[in-house]
Parts: sequence; structure tokens; C-alpha cells
Amino acid sequence: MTTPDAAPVVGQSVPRLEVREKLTGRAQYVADLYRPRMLHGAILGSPHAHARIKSYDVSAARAAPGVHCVLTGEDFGDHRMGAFIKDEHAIAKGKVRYVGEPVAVVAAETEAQARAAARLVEVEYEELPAILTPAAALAPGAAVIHEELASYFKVFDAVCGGNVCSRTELAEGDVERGFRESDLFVEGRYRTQPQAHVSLEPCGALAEVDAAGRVTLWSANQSVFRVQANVCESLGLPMSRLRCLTPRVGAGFGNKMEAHVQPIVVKLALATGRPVRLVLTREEDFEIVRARHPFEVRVRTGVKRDGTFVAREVEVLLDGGAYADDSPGVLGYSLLMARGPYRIPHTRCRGTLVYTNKLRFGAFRGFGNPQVTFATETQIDEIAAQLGIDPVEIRRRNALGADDRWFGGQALASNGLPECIDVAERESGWNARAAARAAPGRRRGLGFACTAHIGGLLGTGAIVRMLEDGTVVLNTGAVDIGQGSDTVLTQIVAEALKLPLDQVSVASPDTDGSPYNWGTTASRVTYTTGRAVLAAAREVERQVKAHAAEMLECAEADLELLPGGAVGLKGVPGKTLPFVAISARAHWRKGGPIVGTNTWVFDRPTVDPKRAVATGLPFPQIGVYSFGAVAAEVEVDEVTGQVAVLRAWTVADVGRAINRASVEGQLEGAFAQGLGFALFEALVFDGPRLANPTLMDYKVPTSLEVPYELHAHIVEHPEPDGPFGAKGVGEIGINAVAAAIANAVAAATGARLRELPLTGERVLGALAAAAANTG
Amino acid sequence: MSTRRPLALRVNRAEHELFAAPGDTLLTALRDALGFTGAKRGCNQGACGACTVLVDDEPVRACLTLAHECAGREIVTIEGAAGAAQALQAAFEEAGAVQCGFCTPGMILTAAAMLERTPRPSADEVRAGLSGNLCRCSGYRKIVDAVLRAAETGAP
Amino acid sequence: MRMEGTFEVGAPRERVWRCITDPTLMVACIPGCEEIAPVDARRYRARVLVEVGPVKARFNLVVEVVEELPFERVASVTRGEEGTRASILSAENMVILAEIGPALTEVRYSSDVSVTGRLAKYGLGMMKKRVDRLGVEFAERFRERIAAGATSA
Amino acid sequence: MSALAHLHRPATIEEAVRLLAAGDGERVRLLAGGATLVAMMNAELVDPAELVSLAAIAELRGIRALADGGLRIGAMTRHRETAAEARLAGAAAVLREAAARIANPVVRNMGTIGGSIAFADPAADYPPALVAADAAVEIAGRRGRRQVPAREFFVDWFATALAPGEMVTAVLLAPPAPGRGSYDKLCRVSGDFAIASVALSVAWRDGACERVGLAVGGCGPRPLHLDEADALLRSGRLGEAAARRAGELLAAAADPLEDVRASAAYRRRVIPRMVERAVAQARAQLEANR
Repeated sequence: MTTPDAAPVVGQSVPRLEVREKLTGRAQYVADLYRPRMLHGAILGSPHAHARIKSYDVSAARAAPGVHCVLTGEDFGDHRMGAFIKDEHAIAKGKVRYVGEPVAVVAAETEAQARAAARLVEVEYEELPAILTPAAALAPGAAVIHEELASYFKVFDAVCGGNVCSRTELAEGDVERGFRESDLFVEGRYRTQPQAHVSLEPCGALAEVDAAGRVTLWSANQSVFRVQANVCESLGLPMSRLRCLTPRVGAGFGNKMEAHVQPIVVKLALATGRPVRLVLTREEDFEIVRARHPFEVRVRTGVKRDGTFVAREVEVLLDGGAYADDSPGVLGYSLLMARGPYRIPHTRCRGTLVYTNKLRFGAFRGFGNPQVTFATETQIDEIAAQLGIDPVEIRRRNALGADDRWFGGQALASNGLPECIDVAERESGWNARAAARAAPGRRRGLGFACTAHIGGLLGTGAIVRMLEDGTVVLNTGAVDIGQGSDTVLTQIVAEALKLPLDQVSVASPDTDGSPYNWGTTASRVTYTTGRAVLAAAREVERQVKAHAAEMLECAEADLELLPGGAVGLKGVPGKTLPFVAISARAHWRKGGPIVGTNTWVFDRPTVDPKRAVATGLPFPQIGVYSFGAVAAEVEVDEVTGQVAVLRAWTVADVGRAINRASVEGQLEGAFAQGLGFALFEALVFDGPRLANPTLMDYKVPTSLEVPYELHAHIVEHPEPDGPFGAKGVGEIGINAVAAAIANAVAAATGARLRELPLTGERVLGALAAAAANTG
Repeated sequence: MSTRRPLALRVNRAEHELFAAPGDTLLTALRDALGFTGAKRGCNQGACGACTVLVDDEPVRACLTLAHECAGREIVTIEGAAGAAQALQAAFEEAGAVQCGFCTPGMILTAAAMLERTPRPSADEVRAGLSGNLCRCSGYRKIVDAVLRAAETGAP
Repeated sequence: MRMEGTFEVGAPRERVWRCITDPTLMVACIPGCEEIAPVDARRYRARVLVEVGPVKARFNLVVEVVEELPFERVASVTRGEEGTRASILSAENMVILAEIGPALTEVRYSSDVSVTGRLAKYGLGMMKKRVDRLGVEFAERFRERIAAGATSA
Repeated sequence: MSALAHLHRPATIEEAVRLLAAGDGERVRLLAGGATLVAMMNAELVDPAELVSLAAIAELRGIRALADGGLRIGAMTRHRETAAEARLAGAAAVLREAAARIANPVVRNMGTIGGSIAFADPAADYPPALVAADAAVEIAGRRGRRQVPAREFFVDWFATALAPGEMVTAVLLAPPAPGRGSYDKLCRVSGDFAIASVALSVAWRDGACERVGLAVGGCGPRPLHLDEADALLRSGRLGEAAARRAGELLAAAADPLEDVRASAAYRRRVIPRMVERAVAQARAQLEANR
């Protein structure tokens, strides 16, 4: 019998646990935290892209009103941080490597005083040649950005030297043979632009030191554990001396995964003994955090006349900016994704990541996948056009099936790609698409693209603890950055223990008390942490049953969980024990109290050495694959070349949707971010300097650019070891958007653009070129 | 150098006394002096909408409004949401329109003022009405649906 | 941000050379330049008011001559900041003189200007236009001065 | 740190002018809706010592009809009010359409026509619309009031005919004439400043053009306007050839920016195309009215 209390919660659109506090303005983000005697931090940024720091004079700044402390690189030890290559100091030391790089930091009584004082710091520089493009970085005799690169600690076998930060190669089959066996090949060069995350909440942190010298750090982040590692590495601080917490986070998309201002704020708090808060302005957030890598991609694909893909060769060149950050991961991952979700027996992908004197580029939703997918998925449309095959049909023919493996050799335990293609085709009315519905002066087109993405990566843990009254606390260390993971993980516990949702509470991530969690990244929380949560809940069930068996004097195997928080003897109505009775007893008996724990590291190998060859790939085990397809209908204004997206369908196989509304929200939000990437978002550099670091000049989509007819469709092909079959959804929705829109523009106009964004200017140019070719 | 002066502000139907410099924005006064942190500082340029509050029932950017210009006016922040704003809060919850929540207070207050003026908007009217409030998480679809839902339930 | 231009001056090259190396005359020709004073043989200190729409910024600059080939070309670098340190300006400048006729000289100038800080947020397009216009205004004034025979040399 | 020491709230224009005259144009500034000025103060681009708020001056508010049937739009009239003003019909609708395209609903609720045009951003929406509508700007200074045609008001990038110590008090429009006013803006996203915009105001009677005003925004230091182009369109009865020629003339006269929104070349390229479209739409309406 099912009581209303115990209706299944997995698969339901349960409202966010924290929704009321967000709706009423009570949710506290880092800028909303105030501590007694709190000081404010400010940063002086470098005016130069590449220069040696010769000297500092901080006397005027120290004497300025309200100032408590002024620190420069000299006050920081020679410690470096980095997720893959430890190449970055907490602030510039010895050299500056991009415009805006923090060179001095100040703590003062007020924000205005801190900012005014920061400007009074005198820094003497010796300018060095600025390397602003990958080509310049690779040129013979180029100035070297990291002279000590060889000596930096690296967590993977990096192939590096000069300004090359890493080189990666991944190959399967015999690509030369593949091209020989092809009837046709298509080759193209594609370029994508740097995109800014623009989490609505700018990055910030607040640190406080206790009487024993231990630091508590609240910050906008995607992983309290990465924050702890970055801060301690860059300051030479034992990790035991730093406790990292997280208030509500106003979204991340990758820019809050690795460090931003946390090391600076901790250092200022240690130096002053006072709480220090520093929240970046929007301009600083643009200038000094990180952004999506600009890519140059060369793709050559060989096919049979019937449309069968045979061979592909890909070369990517990434501008990594001044520091490695997550770039080696982005490079490796982009190669892993460059074959797309298709069977291409002979594939070779190579990539080079170079340092330049620009803002570091790093993790951003999609992690290199949107860039290569733009290249490969628009090329597929070119191939389809040349062969006279329908673009959806050619994808379906080559799509990975249930028994296929991913590029590199990893087996796919679940694969909903064919269904994603079917759903997007059906819902978008693909086969009934008409060319001529547009008003005069406008043209319409429908475009299609597919993608896949992993969810997984590295370590995670969960503790499910039963309180005396039989309710439970879930503690995972996973940061909910707004995507809704707290709710999803709670649903998993509630479902596993047949508890009402309100009897499960979620502990806020805390490096002191939470089990390790790599972070909210790589579309991983639902799958990896969810799996740990489910295992920990199962452990709670086992312990509950052990106690109940003693109490009821029966075998554990004869017991079952009953809805609403109770254990019963199978087949014997009335022989039940509520959790409260079991837990209260367990707190006084041997074998109690009841705590379920689980930790694990994702362990399926990315590369099967019998099938593929890889060098410089920084992740030996990566994740399980989600699949997706996007169809987009655009209208092109013939007068201006401007593109509007009229309708869109975004479909993803997420294994199992634990929370349908959340999954839709991820797909819709990712589509909007992809739309901005496709059409107008671009960081513009004027020489070494970012020319549009404001929301007046850098535009993100408003409610008028994103179509109301944005339809998210969920496909469910359960991942066998995923929690209730679930796999990742955070990133899959963005990868194929630009390609689908570019394909739609090509369908509407006959103009094929190989460079993003698809601005009116470019489209108008391509329209004219297309007209000239046909005319 | 600017000196702080006494200022009386009426916020959420209550009088508040504070000190504010002539150049302090309403956003600074609300957040730092009065603790109404529901209004967020997203860009400080009027471009993102996260700081939107109601002044005499009309939405304004608190970051572009000087605090001393608001003396004698009726200020409503998300903490004082009433009427249409409350209906919107319920609808946002039901529609799953809240993700990171940073845009939510400004979004709700902007929508509340819009519904006062246009009680039964079309989807396109809602999109136009909210076009000055950026959301980077949702793709807006569920937000527009929430406003339409609130308009339905809120209608007499 | 790059500014470049060419203009002709109705004077012999040597005279033009003397003018462009004469600080007093340059004060009068550089738009917004309020003061130039030599620091040493190769360096000058200058105060320049830059107006971009409603925004006014007063820069304290040091111009250092890094290469000088008499009568032909002079290369310099400019460094400086606003009084409040809110913006920092640096520029690499080159002036090349070419003799076109006995009393006609072509002046080619180029400058790579970089501004960071508050003015940098102000919109690249406007700054470019402003800088281009400074070049044009400079050329006009310079020609006028030479035509008027104003040179201390 | 803000240097702002005083925020004045005068009740009359004369008082505002007196306070303004005490400064040098940099130290004392007028505060209208705040949408631009406070944003610039937040960005530390301007740092006035005194502000003169115009919020308490009743005379600056609202839109009213003049004795001759014309309209007087007070300087403190919000964009939202202008966008909703039914009397801005026919040829004068260009102003209403332009107001409706400024920024977004919340900023339209704050920003004022006087504040906007005094700032004179060449990529803003009002300047070309006022030039197309052949509006006049009423200015107050120590020596009283004067009127300047919009075509002379906008002088340069962010520069107007306002002398130091003067302020905009109103925008004046001739009695609305039957016809068509349209404002077309090309921008990256809704509410952005224009890459290019085309303001067209056509007054007609009995199927014949009486007056044509065409101005392009975002493509030069001030709204791009040529008497010759207006005359061509009028005499050419909004015909295709006239539109093409007018567009070419304007494109040739343009001095567009090269900025993060678009290249100068693109701006030059779209000017004739947008002009032709705007004229074609007006022509279609004129023909339908015939």
C-alpha cells in the first residue's frame, strides 16, 4: 500500500529544496555575508600583458585612509597552483602574464578605500614582447611566457616545451588507409571565439581567521575541495588549516571550479587578522577569472558514396591564455569528442595547447565539446549536401549503436542516441520542413546536430546519517551551484529509504565535515555523487535492518523497508518498526548509530590500448556517455544578415531523469547559452586588452533572443550502474546548439559559415558570396 | 570627500533611518545599511537587472538610483513582496523557474510591475517585459511560463 | 589601438625636423597638451588632457626617445597615468619624415596606444575615433604653425 | 571614491540653471533619470562634486499639447511615457517607436528624453528620431530660453549645442501630420545600442509626400542626415530609385565607428539596405492609403 507520503520521488519534478529562500530574497550568496569587523579587499591589475616586475612601492597605498594591509607578489611564497600543471601563483610574482593580472592586493575598511589605495601601489615593470596569438606563441624565437615550465609539477604526462603547454594525440584505426578507402572527403577549417561565462553572480570570497590561526573561507565555488587545494597549494598552507564552505552560488558554468580570488582573500585575512571579503566587479570578473577557449579546428572526413563515414583527421589549436588552468583537460576532452557519436573506424586527432599573454581560458560548460562539435557537425551537413543525403539520415546511418564503443575504446553501457535523433526529427517536423514560409526579405531554415557528453570523473563520497528521530542527513560535499543537485540527491535518498522528502536534510558542503567531492563539474554530480549517495543509503538500509532484526528477532532477509520510514516483516502486517524506534535504539547499542558511507573514484578506462593510441591525455578514466540531438529553426534577415532563432528542440538521453523539471531546465539553459555562443557572444581583444568587459558591450541572450518555443525532450536509456539509471545532463545541452543553428542558417541561405559567432555581418557577407556563386 | 547624511527611507512599508553619502546608490543603501540583500549587485551598470526593486510601484534599477532621490517614496524589495509578487513566487516554484536564484528577486519584481499594468499578458509580452532582466541559467522558458501561470491564477 | 596617418608640410625637411623636436612647439600642436618639459636629453614630461565625450582624463606622461635618426625619423615610447591612477596609458610612436621636394616634407606618424583602467571600459570604438581625430588635429595645427613660421629654431 | 558632496533638488528650472552655472560642466552635473549618469559614476568615468537632480521640477514632466497643436515633451519625460504617447502618431510616430526600442522596460521606466539627448550618444535611439521628425530642443540657461533644431543640436560624439551652464528643458514637435514614422534598429540583442538605425518620418496629404525626414543612427558622430536625401525621397515620391540613391548618399556620408558591436564596413553596408527597406514600407503604406 502506498501512502501519499511515500509516492515515488525519483522522476518527479520536485521543487528545489531551497526555492523559498531564493524566492524571498533570503538566500545568501557570498556578497550577502557580513562578518563583524570585516574588511574589504581590492586588486591592482597589471597594465601590461607581459612584463617583468622590477620593483614595488607600496608606501602611499599603506598610508591611505582605512588601509590595513597591502600585499604584493613579494609577500607570497614561491608556491604554485593548477589542476593539471602547477604554473600559477596566487598573484603575479616576478612577472605579469596578462592585462589585469593581480599584482597587488589591499584590505581596507571600505570597498572604496581599498580600491583607491590599490591604485596607489607603484609597480615598476620591464616590458616583454606580448604573445597574443597561438601563431605568435609557436613562432621561432618567440618570447617564452613560462621560462620554468619544465620544472613545474604536472599531474599528467604533459608533452610541453617553449610556449606549448601540452600536446595530445588520440588515434584509432589507420587513418591513411581510411582516406584511401573513402570515395569523398571534405575538409574545412573552423574557428570559434572566446565566450564569457557571465554567471550572474560575480566571483567573490570571504575569509576569517580564528584565534588559533585557522581560516574559514566562504566563496562562490563549484567545489570546496578544489578551493581548499588551490588556496593551500598557492599559499603553502597545510590543508588542515583551511576550512572551505559555500553559501548559495549564483551559477558557475566552469568559472568557479578552480580558484579565482580565494587565495588572495585568505592571504589578506591572515595578514590582517580580520575577516576580509572581496567580491569582483563585473568588469574584473570578465578580465581576471577565465573564459571559453577560442579554437582553431581543422577537420577532414572521408566517406563512402552511400554516406558511411570511414576516416577522420582532426587538428585543434587552442589558445590557453597565460596559465594552464583546466586547459590540458579541455584539449584532451575536445579530441575525445572530435569523432562525435558516430562510427568512424579510422580517426586521428591531434591538438596543441599554447600559452599566450591573455586571460587564462578554462573550464566552461561543454569543456571543448561545443567548439569541435561546431566543426564536425557542420561538416557533416556539408558531406550530406555533397552526397545528396538528408542530414538527419546520414547521422542516423552512422550513429553509434548499443554495441559500439566510444572513440578510444570505452564500451557504452547505455546509448539513447538513435532515439534522440528520432525524437528531434519528429518533434521539429523535420520531414515536413518547408523552405518558403518566411516573410519577404527573410529566409527560414531548419538545422540539425547531434552530440554526446560524459558525466563522471574522479572521486566522490556520501554520508547518510540517521538521526535519533529516524530522519536523515545527507552529506556529500557536492556544491549545488543552482542546477539543483541538492534536490536530486535528496530525491535519491528519499526514494532509496522510502522516506518523505522533508525527512531528508542536506548538509552544506564543508571541507571539515563532508566526504571528498571533486566538484560540480563534468556533468558529474547526479551520476557519480548520486551513485555514492545511493550506495550510502543502501548501507543505511542494511544497518536499519540489522537493528530491526535484533528487535523483531528475525532474519534480516525477511525484512523490508516500508513507505514513510519504517521496517516491516515481509508478509506480516503489523510487524513493523518505525525508523524512530530503530534509530533511537541504535544510538545506545553496539553497531549503532546508523551511518551509511560510500566513496568511489570513477574507474572505467577512457582508452583501451588494444584499440587506440593516446599521448598526453590527462584523464585515464573519464565518465559515462549521455547523448543528445538539437534541431533549430532560424530566420535570416536578408537586409542585415541577422539571425533569429524561432523555435528549437533539444533532446537528451540522460539515462533517467531524477527530476524532470531540473533536467529540462538544464537543457533549456544550455540551449540559451549555446545560442549566445552561436550568434553574438564574443570577447573582443584590442591588442592585449579585453575591449568589452562589461554587460553593456558583451551581450548575453535576453528573453527576446531565446525562443519561447524552446522544447526540451527527455529520452531515458538507463545507465546500468547510474543511480536509478541516471547519467549526466549539465553540459550535453550546449554542445550541438551552435552547429544546429549554423546548419539552419546554411539551409536558409545556402551560405556556409565556418567561424563563430554567426553575426549579421558574417551572414550578410556569406549571403552575398553565395549569391555570387550561384549567380 | 563625500560625507554621509541622515536619510529616511520607506522600505517594505516600514520607515528606516540610515546614513548615506550623496553618491550612494539605493542598492548600496538597501544592502549595506539596511540588510535587504535580496537586491543583488550583478553589474552595477543597469544591464543585468538583478538589483531591480519597486519604487512607487514601478521597477527601477537600484544600482542606478541614488538613495537620497528615494526619500519619501515607497520602496519594495523582494523581502517585502506582496500581491502579484507573491503569486509570482508561488508560480516560479511550481514552474521550476528558479535555478541559481541570483536573478530571481529582480525577475519577480519586474514581472509583478508588468502584471499590474498588463494583467493577462501573452507569452511574447512577458518576454518583452522581462527583456531587461538577464538569466544565465534557465533559458527563460520556465520563467515566462511561471509569469503566465501567475497571471492566470492571479486574475480576478 | 593603432593610430596612423600621413600629412604634408610645406617646409624643408630639416625645418620640419626641428619643429617636431621642439617641445614648445609640440605643446601647441598636440591637442589637449598643457605642458611639456624636458627631463633629460632623451626624456620629456608632458601633461595631456584627453576628452572623450563627457569623460575628461588628465594624463601625466613621460615620453622617451628611443631612436633618433636626425631629419629622418624618431621613435619614442610614452608611458603615463591619470592623476588618480584610474587609467594607464602606454604608446609606441614613430614619426618618419620624407623629403618630397625642396620645400615639401611628408610626415608619416603611427602610434600603438594602449589604455587600461577606467577609460578602457569606455568603448573601444569611441577611443579609436578620438585617437584618430587627435592625429588629424595635430596635423592641422602643425601645418598652421609651420606656415606661420613659428619655430624657435 | 566618489567626490560627490551635494545632491541638490531644485524646484524650478531657473534654480537648476543657477546651480549648474556654479560649476564648470565637470564639477556640477545634472541628474535626470540616472540611467546613464549613475552608471558612469559607478564605472568611475565621471566624478562630479555636485549633482542637480531635476526630479522635483514639475515643469519638466509630461507631454502636453501646444497652442499650435504641436507637442511639448518635457525633458524629464520617461521613455516609457513617450513610447506610450498616442499623440505621437502619423509622421511623429518615429519618436514613439524609437522610445520603445531604448534599452529595456525597466530602463525605459527610469531614463528620460532630456537626459538621453543631452548625453548625445550617437548610437542612442532618440537622436536620429528627433532629427527625422525635425523636432526642436528647448534649452534653458542663465540668459533664458532658446530653441535649437534637433538637426543642429547634435554636434559631435557626445557633444551638443548646449553651452556651459545650459540644460535641456523640452523637446518640441510640430503639430502631428498624417503620414508614417518608423524606427528600425539593428542591434546584437534586444535593448543594445544600435549598430545602425534608420529613423524615417514622412508626412503626406492626399497621397503626396509633403515632408520627408530620414536620419541614420550609430553611423557617425551625430545622426546622419542629408537635406538632399530628404528632398530626393520627397520628389521621388518614396520610389525605389530615390530610396536607393538616398541610401547611397547617406552611406557615403557616414563616418561609422569600428567597435565591439560591428565593423565600420558592415555599418556602411547596411545603411542603404535598411534605408531602402524603411522607405519601401512607407511607400507601401502610402499606396495603401491612396
